[in-house]
Formats: sequence, structure tokens, C-alpha cells
Amino acid sequence: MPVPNFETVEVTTDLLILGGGMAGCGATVEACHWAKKYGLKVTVVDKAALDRSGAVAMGLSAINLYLNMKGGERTPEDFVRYVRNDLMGICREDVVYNIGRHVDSTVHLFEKWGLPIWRDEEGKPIRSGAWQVMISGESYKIIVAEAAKNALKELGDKGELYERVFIMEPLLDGDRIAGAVGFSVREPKIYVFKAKAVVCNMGGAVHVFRPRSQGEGFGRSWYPPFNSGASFYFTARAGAEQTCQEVRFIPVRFKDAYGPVGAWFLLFKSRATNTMGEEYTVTRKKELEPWEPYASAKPLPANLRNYQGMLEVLEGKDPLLMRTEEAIANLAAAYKDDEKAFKKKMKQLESEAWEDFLDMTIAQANLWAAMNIRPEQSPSEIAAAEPYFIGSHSGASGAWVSGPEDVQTEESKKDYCWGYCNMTTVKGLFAAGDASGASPHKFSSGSFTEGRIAAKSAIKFILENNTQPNVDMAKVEEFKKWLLRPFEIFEQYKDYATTPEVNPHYILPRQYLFRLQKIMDEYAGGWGSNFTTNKYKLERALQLLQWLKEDGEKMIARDLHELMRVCENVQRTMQAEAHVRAMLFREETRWPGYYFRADFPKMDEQNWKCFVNLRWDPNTGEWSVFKRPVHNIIP
Amino acid sequence: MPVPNFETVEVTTDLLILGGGMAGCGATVEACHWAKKYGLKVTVVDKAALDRSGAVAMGLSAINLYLNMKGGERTPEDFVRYVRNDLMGICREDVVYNIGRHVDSTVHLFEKWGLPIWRDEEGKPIRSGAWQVMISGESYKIIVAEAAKNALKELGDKGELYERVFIMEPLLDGDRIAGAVGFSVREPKIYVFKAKAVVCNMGGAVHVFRPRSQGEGFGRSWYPPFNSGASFYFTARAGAEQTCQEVRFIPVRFKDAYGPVGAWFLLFKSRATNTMGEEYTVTRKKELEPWEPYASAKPLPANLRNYQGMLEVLEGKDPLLMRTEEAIANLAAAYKDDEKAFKKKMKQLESEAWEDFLDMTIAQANLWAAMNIRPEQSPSEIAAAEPYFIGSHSGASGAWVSGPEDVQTEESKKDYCWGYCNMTTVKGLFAAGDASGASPHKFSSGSFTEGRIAAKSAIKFILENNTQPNVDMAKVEEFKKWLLRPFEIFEQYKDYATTPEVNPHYILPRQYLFRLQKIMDEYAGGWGSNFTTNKYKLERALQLLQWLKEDGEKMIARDLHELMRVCENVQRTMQAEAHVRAMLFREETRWPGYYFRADFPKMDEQNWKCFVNLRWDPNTGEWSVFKRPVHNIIP
Amino acid sequence: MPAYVITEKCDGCKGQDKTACMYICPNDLMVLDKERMKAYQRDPQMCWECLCCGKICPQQAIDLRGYADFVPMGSKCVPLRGSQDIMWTIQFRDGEIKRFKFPIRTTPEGSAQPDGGFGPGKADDINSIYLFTEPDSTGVEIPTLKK
Amino acid sequence: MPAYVITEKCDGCKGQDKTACMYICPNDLMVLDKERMKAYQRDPQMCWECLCCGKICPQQAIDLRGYADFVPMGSKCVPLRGSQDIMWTIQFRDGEIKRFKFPIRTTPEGSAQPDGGFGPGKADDINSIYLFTEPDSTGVEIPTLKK
Ligand SMILES: Cc1cc2c(cc1C)N(S(=O)(=O)O)[C@@H]1C(=O)NC(=O)N=C1N2C[C@H](O)[C@H](O)[C@H](O)COP(=O)(O)OP(=O)(O)OC[C@H]1O[C@@H](n2cnc3c(N)ncnc32)[C@H](O)[C@@H]1O
Ligand SMILES: Cc1cc2c(cc1C)N(S(=O)(=O)O)[C@@H]1C(=O)NC(=O)N=C1N2C[C@H](O)[C@H](O)[C@H](O)COP(=O)(O)OP(=O)(O)OC[C@H]1O[C@@H](n2cnc3c(N)ncnc32)[C@H](O)[C@@H]1O
Ligand SMILES: Nc1ncnc2c1ncn2[C@@H]1O[C@H](COP(=O)(O)O)[C@@H](O)[C@H]1O
Ligand SMILES: Nc1ncnc2c1ncn2[C@@H]1O[C@H](COP(=O)(O)O)[C@@H](O)[C@H]1O
Ligand SMILES: Nc1ncnc2c1ncn2[C@@H]1O[C@H](COP(=O)(O)O)[C@@H](O)[C@H]1O
Ligand code: SF4
Ligand code: SF4
Ligand code: SF4
Ligand code: SF4
Ligand code: NA
Repeated sequence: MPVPNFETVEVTTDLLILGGGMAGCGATVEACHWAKKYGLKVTVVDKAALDRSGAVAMGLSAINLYLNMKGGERTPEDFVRYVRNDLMGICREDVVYNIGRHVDSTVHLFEKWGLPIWRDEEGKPIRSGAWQVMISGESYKIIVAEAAKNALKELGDKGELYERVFIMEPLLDGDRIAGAVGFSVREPKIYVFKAKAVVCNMGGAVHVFRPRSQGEGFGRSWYPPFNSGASFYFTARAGAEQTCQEVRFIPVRFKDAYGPVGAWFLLFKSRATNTMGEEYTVTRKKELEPWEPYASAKPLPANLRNYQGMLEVLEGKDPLLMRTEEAIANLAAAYKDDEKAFKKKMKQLESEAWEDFLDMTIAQANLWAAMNIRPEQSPSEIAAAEPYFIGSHSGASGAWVSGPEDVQTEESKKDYCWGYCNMTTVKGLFAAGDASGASPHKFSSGSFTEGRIAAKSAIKFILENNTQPNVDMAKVEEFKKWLLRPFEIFEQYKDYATTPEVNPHYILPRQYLFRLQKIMDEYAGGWGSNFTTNKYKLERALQLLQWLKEDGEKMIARDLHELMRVCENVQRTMQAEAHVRAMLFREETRWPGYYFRADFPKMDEQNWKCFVNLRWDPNTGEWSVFKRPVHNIIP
Repeated sequence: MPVPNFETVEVTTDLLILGGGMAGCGATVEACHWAKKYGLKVTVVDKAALDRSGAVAMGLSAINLYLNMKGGERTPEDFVRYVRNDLMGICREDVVYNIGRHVDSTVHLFEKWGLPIWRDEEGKPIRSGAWQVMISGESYKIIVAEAAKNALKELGDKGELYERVFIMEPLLDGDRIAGAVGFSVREPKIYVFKAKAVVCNMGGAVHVFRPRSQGEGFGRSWYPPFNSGASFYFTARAGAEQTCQEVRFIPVRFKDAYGPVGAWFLLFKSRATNTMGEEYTVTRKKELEPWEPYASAKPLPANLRNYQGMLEVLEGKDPLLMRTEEAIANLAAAYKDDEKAFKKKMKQLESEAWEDFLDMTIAQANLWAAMNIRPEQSPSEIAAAEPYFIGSHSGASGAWVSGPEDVQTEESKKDYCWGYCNMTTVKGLFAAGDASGASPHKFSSGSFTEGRIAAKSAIKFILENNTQPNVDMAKVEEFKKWLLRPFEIFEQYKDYATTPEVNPHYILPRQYLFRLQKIMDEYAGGWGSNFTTNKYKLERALQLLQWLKEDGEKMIARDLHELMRVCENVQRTMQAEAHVRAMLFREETRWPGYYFRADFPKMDEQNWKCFVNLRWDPNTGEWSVFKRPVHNIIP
Repeated sequence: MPAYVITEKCDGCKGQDKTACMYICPNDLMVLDKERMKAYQRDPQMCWECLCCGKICPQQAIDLRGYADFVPMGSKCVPLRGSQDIMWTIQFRDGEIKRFKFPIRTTPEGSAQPDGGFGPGKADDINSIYLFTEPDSTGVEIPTLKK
Repeated sequence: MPAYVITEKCDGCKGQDKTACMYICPNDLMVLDKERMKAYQRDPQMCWECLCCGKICPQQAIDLRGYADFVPMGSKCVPLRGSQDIMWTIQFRDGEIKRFKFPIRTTPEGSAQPDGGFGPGKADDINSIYLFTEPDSTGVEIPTLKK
């Protein structure tokens, strides 16, 4: 397409919800209730279609956070203790607690809406682990989106949904959020959303680091390739303080197709061994001593489990093997004497094994079929994937948000609580799910819950700050200019050379992405450098990222879809830079299975049992990186 | 293009020279002399244009093998001792000796033809190292090709050159070579070459392993991406015994653009350090003890230097830095007191530094410019590249050839000498350069020399076996059928799906290549697995390669160029399989910086000071892998 | 196994304004070629193989071919998604075929009511800690910090 | 920095049977688009950046753009290859320009005689160890194993 003739569409609303994934749908359901009560308008925007957008697009096979307080199973306090240990002492206990106490409500709603939760004969939900319950979750997202869309409908013309609108930049009115700008990936339209408050839930960041497969398999990230760090970018560009940007998540996954391991470890009670049959979490217990007391916690923190596996790799004893055949045999053993019952049990286990992947990682099921792997017959290789930025799973990166007032100690209050729950340090800008930091292990249900918390709080903010902030249309014009550039560059130079992808005047978004990922892999501790980095590398990464950003101004777009790729890359790059800066600042190795600072190989509780926070100043374009205290709220 | 209507062209000759690279040009120059004398016909075939074909296409900045026996500098015995140590005790001393004693003649010819060899004021060649002399070698290949083409001209119509003909399969008459088949990449022609003897010099194998850059930089291998293992494939498919197929070469190179390091270590006397300034070849001396006595040799074997660097990487103290700024300062230091002389010296050193790359790795010079690197000001990162198969440099893979009769001991004779010098175990089939094994460090000059040796020997063979072997035209028809398949599959299925590159009925050559390289990287010890492997991985690699070969029958071609890519992939795959089988067989770690068998981490002189040889049986399609003794010929 | 469109089966969603596959792909990969009235996948390297496209296609015109990088050829994973269940046909490389059926929802399509039937709960106070439907949906009182 | 063809400068080698760049590329990457009479690089991912194409192009129509994977933009390495020397113009990202000139051969083009002027040497016996021109070209007698 030639240079598009963008039409500018202005939408004025009260509450703007950016992203309709798990947190976004939670925010929408909650917001609509309060909006109806107070006569407010709610506008939801997503780059995709809510039915199948975000991390849950394909479905999930478990709800990884459910307390069942009603059934007396777990308390929010238990949850805080679990999360705190898993993240090596560092989490926002207030925020984690808040999610924990509300999550059951969410799960019960899901079930009412039609999500099939596995239950035993007595009706008790079938837990895989202490926190997880199994579901038949192929349509998880469709169901949740349905509730959100029905909630919007109840608002009549005060409930609006914009799909296929890509959100890029925040709009500010002084120190308060005023809205957002984006563009349609379907028609040449720039959208200017003006709002009194904004809830940001545009997911985590994928494809910042080089994935293990680089050809066609490039798209097979574990977390979805369409989550490009929009949440981080949006909140950071607004000047919101960020936390735990060094705490990437590296999932151990079934090799290549990235099937999750949770069901295997927890539901099927499988062991993982090295090629010599050694169970490395047992044989390598001693090597975790520098990370006590966390190394003695149960369950062992995810990063320490990773680390033990990585030591196997460094010694060449990999691949690690998920012993599915052994696990299934063990589970069926009880039925051994009754042939019919045994057969039936084996069929059930087989079906459960396939459902786990078919519900959320079809590619892995296909890989099994392609390699003639039958899990009841042979083990499967597992391996550490590439780093992801995802504050809802076992990583913790995200915006620094205000916590609930009733869950503070005297000391924590001044550091953690500045008014509205889940509000970032920018007035009126809220964050939830992957967008909100230092509160990991919330997963799909917790993200939805946090969206609800944030939305209710945002409505409260609107009621107490009920003016329409000013939007500087000059900023919008600037953005429009910036959006046109990729087309203009292409138009100007496309005839300069005879091979369209090699041209000294421009760079394709895919080429840019390869360059970004190679920098991150090699200098910032990707899989290609054994997740290891040091000061030299991190400083070098900053230089290479600087050049990359400069060259990024030469990215081209030949249609709106490619324009989206340009924007995604810009988002990823800012996420990358924040990550490098945070790792550079923290002079210790606290999460060795996530990344290793080879120049500071030990954990240092004295100096570094604290948050590393950072902020990008929208006025100066400067970064600052600093410490924030960890307050112990739950005993 | 639709399914091509191949015309079959038959060419009958006496001596067929396959490949017109360094060894091929040597073979041509030599053969023409003897052919003229005996009235024989010589036919040279290359996939490219001789002027710029093969590893020297871009030029070189040094001749890495020159003894200067005339000047009393080195003897062939010195050379054998150097090579033997560098390859951890394992080389064909007879073959190495033979190359050594003839190489000076070659170098003197090069100079006469016009190759600028650097000489000092007294006319002595300027050595960088003990074996290397510096050249201004931008036109190295053009000059050498000119001599070869002029030699062919002297034969009149008995001297023939076929360029842009890709050679694939050997033709056999019982246990004797009868010719070769290939096809033109310019017109739909299949070439059937019938010959009394064949000299195979189609270079080494690149792109068997995953390169470090996977996007556009994929083509930036150190060794040329157009050498795809044709020599190995051709000789192996003829049933020729192969040696040292486990002895890959991993070059340490300037990071990313793969500029060679030789000139820096030797001419500029640069140190390489880790990021902490430690010279790892010094600080890690002790870690080489398991590889004594070779670890005490001077120079330290290339693989052990690599290994020390790799230990730095494993500990996260990389990147390794070539201290160019320090080296240049040291060399200029002598001129410090004379400002003018100092400036002049600095200018000279700067110019030499740039020439080194501009002569043979332009990409590296460009990377310097792109990163504002001035070697006299700042160091450059270096890193281990990916594995290559190249018997002429510091790897040793290649065909097992007969050695010179006069350079045998009583014992070596029966194992190393079966008649014609450089003849493989297949009658009438000779190998030289990268094609010939267990005689590394011959480089450009030694490869040319070995080509000469092989050609003279082949002429002798023809004279003593002067009959035209029978060519089974049914085999040619089979080959034609096989060549048509990639076109036919595409024609049959191209409309099945709407995205041309995703089709369940076929696979693109580039996709196949990515799959091959991922297998090799992950299971056979590529950079992505720290050059480490074990029995489990190697056996798994064999399974994965088996499936790959089956799927290879679904590769498509849409023009003759892509047909070449299909064939190159088939060649690489056979090279890959031989490599895996050889590593699997050798139960020790002898070349730790080339690859590490984690399950046999030590060297085992008792059981493994021997060659690992293998053979593919053209009649049964079975592989055999076995030991051959190492004979000590030179004290 | 990026998704691809089987030429013969695709009818371009009968020329409707937006096709089902374009509507649903979370990565915006499906495009309708209006001349041929056939959809195509524009960027296989970015495909997540989530099969959202295939499950929604009214013509069963979308299939997966395992990522060329690492998936041996010849397998299949074909879903047939109904209103309550999904049925999978799995074909192994070696030819064996397995079928699995899993539930996908327990309620009729479209019926999800925001309050899940719990009612608004104590959610009349914007300053309380109660979320919409709480504490009824939780089943217990919402705890706070014991200080 | 794969090689690319500058549209304006390329004249398709004036419609000759084979263009210089097609003739020389060792990886067979250059193709003439006969309709436009312009050459193009068909597969940047396979380019070695050897610049054999650029050095031979009579129009100076070929340039390199550093591999997008890892080369910051804006630099240039432009050769001008004569019959005796090559002249390089290097442009840094920061704008600085350096020029270098290196010899490429010491004899006239085409003049390389196979025997290098040494004559055939003792190479009259096919059974001897002497190669063509030896031992004259070696300068010393060819050694054999001292037993
Ligand atoms: C991918 C994945 C995820 C999980 C799992 C397996 C797999 C394969 N596992 S297991 O591994 O443990 O097995 C889980 C599991 O089984 N159980 C569980 O509860 N959670 C799991 N997750 C994690 C949860 O999915 C995750 O915690 C939540 O989804 C997080 O919710 P949220 O923070 O809302 O992110 P989202 O991805 O759902 O939604 C983001 C939305 O933003 C949109 N968006 C993004 N950028 C935008 C832009 N620029 N403009 C406009 N919109 C823009 C997206 O379209 C999307 O709607
Ligand atoms: C690529 C490279 C190579 C070297 C170096 C730097 C670089 C960047 N260095 S440094 O690193 O140390 O700096 C060297 C150096 O400075 N000095 C030196 O002497 N040697 C160096 N090499 C090594 C030598 O080049 C090498 O030893 C010789 O060239 C080997 O000679 P030979 O074995 O003949 O291989 P070839 O690549 O030259 O020729 C192969 C020919 O075969 C053709 N061919 C291939 N497949 C064919 C097919 N299927 N059908 C028909 N023809 C088909 C090719 O077209 C080619 O003509
Ligand atoms: N080995 C393990 N021990 C305890 N919890 C685990 C283990 N592996 C996975 N989990 C948990 O299981 C859930 C799903 O994990 P995963 O499949 O790795 O995303 C998450 O809540 C994980 O924290
Ligand atoms: N550190 C070193 N010590 C001794 N020889 C070296 C060293 N590095 C490279 N060489 C030799 O220099 C030549 C060119 O090396 P390279 O540039 O690595 O291909 C080869 O003959 C190498 O064996
Ligand atoms: N990898 C290959 N597999 C099968 N055939 C091949 C292969 N490469 C080349 N061919 C050609 O196809 C013919 C049949 O091969 P084969 O089935 O191995 O006897 C041979 O004579 C070869 O000319
Ligand atoms: S949904 Fe199916 S029928 Fe409709 S356009 Fe897409 S592929 Fe074609
Ligand atoms: S499989 Fe998923 S990502 Fe791929 S085209 Fe279909 S909907 Fe899009
Ligand atoms: S050599 Fe130069 S002028 Fe000739 S076709 Fe190629 S690019 Fe064009
Ligand atoms: S730079 Fe070399 S490989 Fe690339 S197109 Fe030119 S000649 Fe071919
Ligand atoms: Na690695």
C-alpha cells in the first residue's frame, strides 16, 4: 500500500481499558458493574479479537491459582509465603495478598460461565498442585471474553469495544494520564482515546530474546509472539515507575514445541532426569547452598529448579528427560491386578496427557505425533526456553503499583501505598496482570482478578477526579508523523536497489527483530550464552541497543500489518533496555536459573534484598535506576 | 520454471578434475604438463567460475604453508612434527611430509605468476608465523585460475573447462571410478563425464552446523557457504574410505563477521584476554593437563587454545578480546621518540590491519566501520564460530588416501600405501585439498600442492590402466529421475495450499537446511550446546537425521538454482551423518576445543591413539566404522 | 506447524466483509486474497500454531504443517470444535490414528452472565474491599490483614 | 552486508549473454531480470559478502549493506579494482572516511605461464617424485625420508 491517508478518530470515554486479555476481561466485567451504577462510560481496546486474544488464545489446561478458601484449603497468607519463597524473598506481599483473597471469586465466576473445571466424584476440584486445578480449557478465553462482552452490552452505548486497534503511546496531561493513541490494523485510522483513567493490561513481552528455533519455528514461543511488551512500553513511556525488570521468566518446557511441564510434574507426578537417569533436583541439592534459605523452601523456587537443570547442560549430561512413561506406569500400577480397570486407567491417563497439550500447546501434541512419541511408552526431552517478561507467571517484571490500604504495616504503607489500588506512579494509570510487577504466580485467574481490582479502583479514581484531562493534539500529530515515516521511507527508497530486502536506506521489521534478539541473546544472557552475563556484556548491550534504536528510525512498513511489526519492535526494544539496565544495577546473582551475573556469582542478602526499580522520564528521556525496600508484611 | 526437459550431454575424457579451487587448479596445472606429454585429455568441472570459486574467492592475506627450504628455514620433518602435535598425535605423517616437501615449489610459482608476497628489504619473505608468509592476496584466486586456464589452453581441444556445472554423483565400473554426473545451473542439461581417472577437489563442508547468525547473516560463514561437502559426498558415495570425520574445525574468529585471527596473533603479536584482562592461554595452563603431552607443544594445538577460551565462556568471563590496540601500541613503541617515524609506523600498521580483512573477509572490515572500531584504538571481540569440515586447515576430515611410497616405514607401508599417491580406496579416484583427510595445515598452498601430487599420480594411473571404464547409463537415468522429482513434486502440489512455503506435501531446501543445522547444533555439539555431546545425543541425532533424509525426498526445486540447493543439502546431510557416527565411535575426548564427549571427558591414548575411519557401502547402503593405526614415521 | 489454507476447501467465507480466519487470528496473519477469494497465511514465521483460525473456519479449510525447523513431516492434529466438545484426530508419522474428545464448555454459547448468577454481592460501596459479586462468589468473607 | 544492485547504475551489462555479476558470483546469487535489464541478488541470506560481484561490475552498480543481523547501518566498504591495485574507500558509521590502496598483482593480466618460467624441471619421469618444474621451482633438491 502507498503512504496511508490516516483519518484521525477521536473517542472520549471515562474508563479506558487497554488490552482485553485475562486481566482486561476481568477489568471489563468489574468496571461495567460500577460504571453502570455511576453512569460512566467504559471503552475496551485490543489489537486482536477478544475471543482469542492474548496468552490464553489457544486455551489452557489448568487454572494455576485457586485457593478454595471456602473449602478450607489455602489462605492468602499461604499464598504470600509461597510466592515470596519462589521469588527468592522479593515480592510485593501486599499486592500478592490482595490477589489471593479475591481469586476464588473469579474462579467461581469462570465455572458459572461454563468453564469445565475437573472435579472428583465428591465435587471437589481436582488439584494438580497446591495452587493449581485442572480444567478442560480449550475455550477458556472465549468464555471469559463472552462475559466481558456481555458486561459491555449491559452498558448500552456506554460500553464500547474496539478490536484490531493497536495501542502505542500514552497521552498525558501533566502528571496525569489523559488517554492513548493507536491505529487500526484494518483501515487507515489513527485512534485517539481520551479518558479519565486508564487500566493497562496489554500482556507481557515475547521475542525480546532469541528463541531457540530461528527459521519457520521462530513463532513457536511458549508465551505468545503477539505479546510484544505493549504494557511495559505504555506505562514506561507515561513515566510510570517499573519494578523487577531484571526478573525475567525462563520456563523449562518440552523441547522445541514448548509444551508446559506443570501437569507432568504435578498431576502426573513425573520425575525429570538427566541422560544418566539421575534426578538432578536430588543429586544437585548441595549446589544450591548459596541460595539458602530459599533453597530449602518447598516447592523449590522455579529458578533454582532451572539452575540445577542448567548445570546438567553445562556438564553435557543433557538432554533432560521428562519420564512420562515411568509416571504413567506408576499411576496405573494400582490397577495392575484388574486388567479391565488397568486398561481403562491407561486410556484415561493417555487422554489426559494429550488433552494437556491439545488444550494449550497444539504444536507439542503435533510434535509427539510427528516423532511417534507416545507418552506412556517413551520419555520426552525438556529444556529451558528463552527469557520472557511476564509478571503474572514465575517472572515478576511490571509496573510498580500502589497496594491495598488494609494490607500494610506501618513501614510498608509509605512505600507501597499512594492511594488507589493498582495505580502506577502516574495518576489515573492502572496496571494488572502481566503489566503489574512484583506479584507473580497470579496466572490466568489472578490476572483476571487483578484486572478487577484495578478497574474498581480506577472507577473510584474517576469518581474522585471527575474531569476530562486535556489532550495535547500536537502530540497526536507527532505520533501520526512518526507512523507515516515507515511508509514514506519505503516509498522514497524502494526503487533504489533491485532486491527489496537489501537496501542501505531502510531496514525491515523482521531484520530489526533478528538484530535485537541477537544482541539480547549474546550480551544479556539468552540461551545462546547459557543465561549468563556480566558488566562488560551489559554495557556493550546498551551501546548496541543505542545503535539499534537509531537505526530503528529506518524501519519500513508496506502495509498496516507491517506497521504493527514496527511498533512491536519499538516496544520490545524499550523492554530490552530496561532489562539490561536493571541487571546491570543489581550486583548479585539472586535467580541463578533465570540469569547469572558471572561477575557477582553469589546472592547478597545484605545489599540486595530489595527491589530494583527504574523509571524513564518522559520529559528528559533519561533513565534512573534505584532501590526500593522489601517490606515483610505477612509473617 | 516448469519441470525441465533435461538434455543429457556426454563428455568422454581421460582425466576428470572435479572442482577448480586451490587443489583443483594445482591438479590442472600439473595434469596439463603430463597430459601434453602423453597425449591425454583433461577436463575440469566447477559449479562456479574458476576466477572466483571456492574458499579463496574473496582472496587471502597470507600463505599459511611455506617452508623456504631454499632459505634454510624449515624442513618437511619440522612440518610433520608441527602438524602431528597440533592434531593431538593423529595425522598421516607420510601425506603431510609429501605436501611439505613440494609446497615451496608451489609458492614460488604463485609468485612468478604475479601474487604479491610481502618481502623485507633484503628480499626475505615476511613471515607472520613459523609457517605463514604475508601476501597482498586480493586476486590470489584470479591469478591461480589464470595459470590453470592457461595450462588447459596449452592442451588445445584436449583441455576442457566446464563452469557452472554442479557435480553430484560418482559413476562406477565395479570397483573402479568411471566418471561423474552433474547438471548445469544455467541450462537444463545433465552432464555425464566419463573418465579413466578422477581427481576430486570440491572443497570442504559449510552450513552443516547452525551458524551463529540466523537471519540475513546466515551466509556469513567463515568458510564459504558454497562449499557444501561435495568432496565428501562424491568420494563416500563411490565407497571410498574416509578418515577423521570427527575432526571438525572450529575457528576462533572476530565476532560475527568471522575475520580470521592469524595475522593478529602472529604478525601483530596480539594477546587475547577475557573481560578481566586475563590472558587465558596463560591462566588456564593447568587445565590442559589431561591433554599432555600435546598441551606442552609449541605452538599450543588450535583446539586446546579454543578450549581455554571456551572455559572462559562457560564461566561467563567472555567476550574474549583481541587486544589490537595494545598490539599496535607495542609494535609502534620502538618509534616513539621520532614523531614522524612513529606516525609513519602507525599508518603502516593501520593499513596492514585493514588489508588483512579487506583481502579475505570484507564483512569484518565493514563491521569495524559500522561499529566505529579503529583497531589501533579499541580491542575487538573474538569468539568460537561453528564447526566446519575442512581437511586443509586445522581440521582433518577427508578421504583416506594412499601415501608416497618413499615416505613409509616397514609398518606404515601396508596400511598407508596401496599404489598411487593420493588415490582413495576406490581405484582411479584421487583426492586433494579439503577432500583429502588426516593431512591438515596444508592451507591454500598445500592444497594446490596436493592437487599437483594427485594429478601426477592420476596420470600415472591412467597410463597404467589405460582403458575407458564402462558407464552404466541406467544409473544416469536414475539420477535424471531423481533430479526431476523436486520439480515434479512442486508442480503436483503447488496449488494445494495458498501459502507457497507451507505445504504438507513438500519442504523447501532452506527449511530443510534449518532443520539439519538445528539437529547438528543441539545433538552433535554445535555452538548452541557449547560444543558438547554424548552418546544419547549422538544416537538421537542419527534418528533425527534418518527422518530428515526421508523427508528430504520431499524437497522441491523451482529452478536450477534451487535444484543446486537441494543437492547441496543432500551432500551436507551425508557429511553430518558421517560426523555423528565417527564421534559416536570414538569414546574419548581428544580435541576438547573442537568437541567434548561429556560421557568420556578425558583423552585415552591407550585405546584411541588411532584413526577412526568409516565407509559407506554403495552396494548395501550400510556404514561401517573402524580403527586404523597411527604410524609414527618421522621421529 | 504453521497454519495453511487448503485452496480447494476455502471459499473466502463466501465473500463476507471479514472472513472468520482474519477475524480471529490473534497475530493478524490471515489475509483474504480478494481476486482468488481465498485466504492465505501471510507470515508463517510468526505463526503460534494456536489453530484459532482452523477451529473457526466453517469450511475446515485450515490445517497445520509442523514447523519445518524441527517437526518431522507426516503428522496431523485436526480439531472439530462443536458447541460443547472438541474432537481431535491425531495422525502419527508412522500412520497410527488416535481420536480424543474433550469438553469445552458446560453452558450454552453466549449465556455467560457477568455476575455468574451470584448477584452483585456487597458491591455497593466503591470504597469497600469487595469486588463485584463478593463475598457471595467467594463463598467466604474476604479476609484482611491480621495485625 | 549482502550485495545489492543499485537500480540506476546497472545497465544489465548492456544486454550481453551473461552479465559480469552472474558470471562471477561463486554462490550463483546474481540474476538478470531481462524485462528490466537489471540484475538482482536473489538470496541475501546466502551472500558471503565476498564482493566478487562488485569488483567486477563495469558500472560500479553493486554495493554492500551490512548483514541486518548484526551490522549497525551507515558504513561502506567500496572497492575500485584496477589491474595492479585495489583502492578501498571505507566509511565509518560516524562519518569518517579512510582510503587504502593495496597491490593485487605484480604481472600483467593474463600473463601467468604454468611453469612460471622455471621450465619443466626434471619432470620427464612419471615415476619420479618430481612434480612439474621441480626441483628448479623449489630451489633445493626434493628430500625423501631418511631411514
Ligand atoms: C501462553 C501460556 C500462558 C499460560 C500457560 C501456558 C501457556 C502456553 N500456563 S502454564 O504454562 O502454566 O501451563 C498457564 C496455566 O496452565 N494456567 C494459568 O492459569 N495460566 C497459565 N498461563 C499464563 C496466563 O495465560 C497469563 O498469566 C495471563 O493470560 C496473563 O493475563 P494478561 O496480563 O491479561 O495478558 P494476556 O496475554 O492474557 O492479554 C493481553 C492482551 O493485550 C492485548 N494487547 C497486546 N498488545 C496490545 C496493543 N499494543 N494494543 C492493544 N492490545 C494489545 C492482547 O491482544 C491481549 O488481549
Ligand atoms: C575461506 C578462508 C580460507 C582460508 C583462510 C581464510 C578464509 C576466509 N585463511 S585463514 O583463516 O587462515 O586466514 C587462509 C590463509 O590466510 N592462508 C591460506 O593459505 N589458507 C587459508 N584458508 C584456507 C584455504 O582457502 C583452503 O585451505 C583452500 O582453499 C582449500 O582448497 P580446496 O580444497 O581446493 O577447496 P576450495 O574451496 O579452494 O575449492 C573447492 C572448489 O570446488 C568447487 N565445488 C564445490 N562443490 C562443487 C560441486 N558440487 N560441483 C563442482 N564444483 C564444486 C568450488 O566451486 C571450488 O572451486
Ligand atoms: N516441579 C514443580 N514443582 C512445583 N510446582 C511446579 C513445578 N513445575 C511447575 N510447577 C507449577 O505448575 C504450574 C504450571 O507450571 P508450568 O507448566 O511450568 O507453567 C505453575 O504454577 C508452576 O509454578
Ligand atoms: N595463537 C596462535 N598460535 C599459533 N598459530 C596460530 C595462532 N592463531 C592462528 N595461528 C595460525 O595462523 C594461521 C592462520 O590462522 P587463522 O587466522 O586462525 O586461520 C594458521 O596457520 C593458524 O594455525
Ligand atoms: N540422497 C539420495 N538419495 C537417493 N538417491 C540419490 C540421492 N542423491 C542422489 N541420488 C541419485 O538417485 C539415484 C538413486 O539413488 P539410490 O536410491 O541411492 O540408489 C542414484 O543413482 C543417485 O544418482
Ligand atoms: S475461515 Fe476458512 S473458508 Fe473462511 S476465508 Fe478463512 S480459510 Fe477460507
Ligand atoms: S495458527 Fe494461530 S497464529 Fe497461526 S495463523 Fe492460525 S490463528 Fe494465526
Ligand atoms: S555486472 Fe553490474 S552492470 Fe552488469 S548486470 Fe551486474 S550489476 Fe548490472
Ligand atoms: S558478495 Fe559474493 S556471494 Fe554475495 S552476491 Fe556478490 S559475489 Fe555473490
Ligand atoms: Na550455549
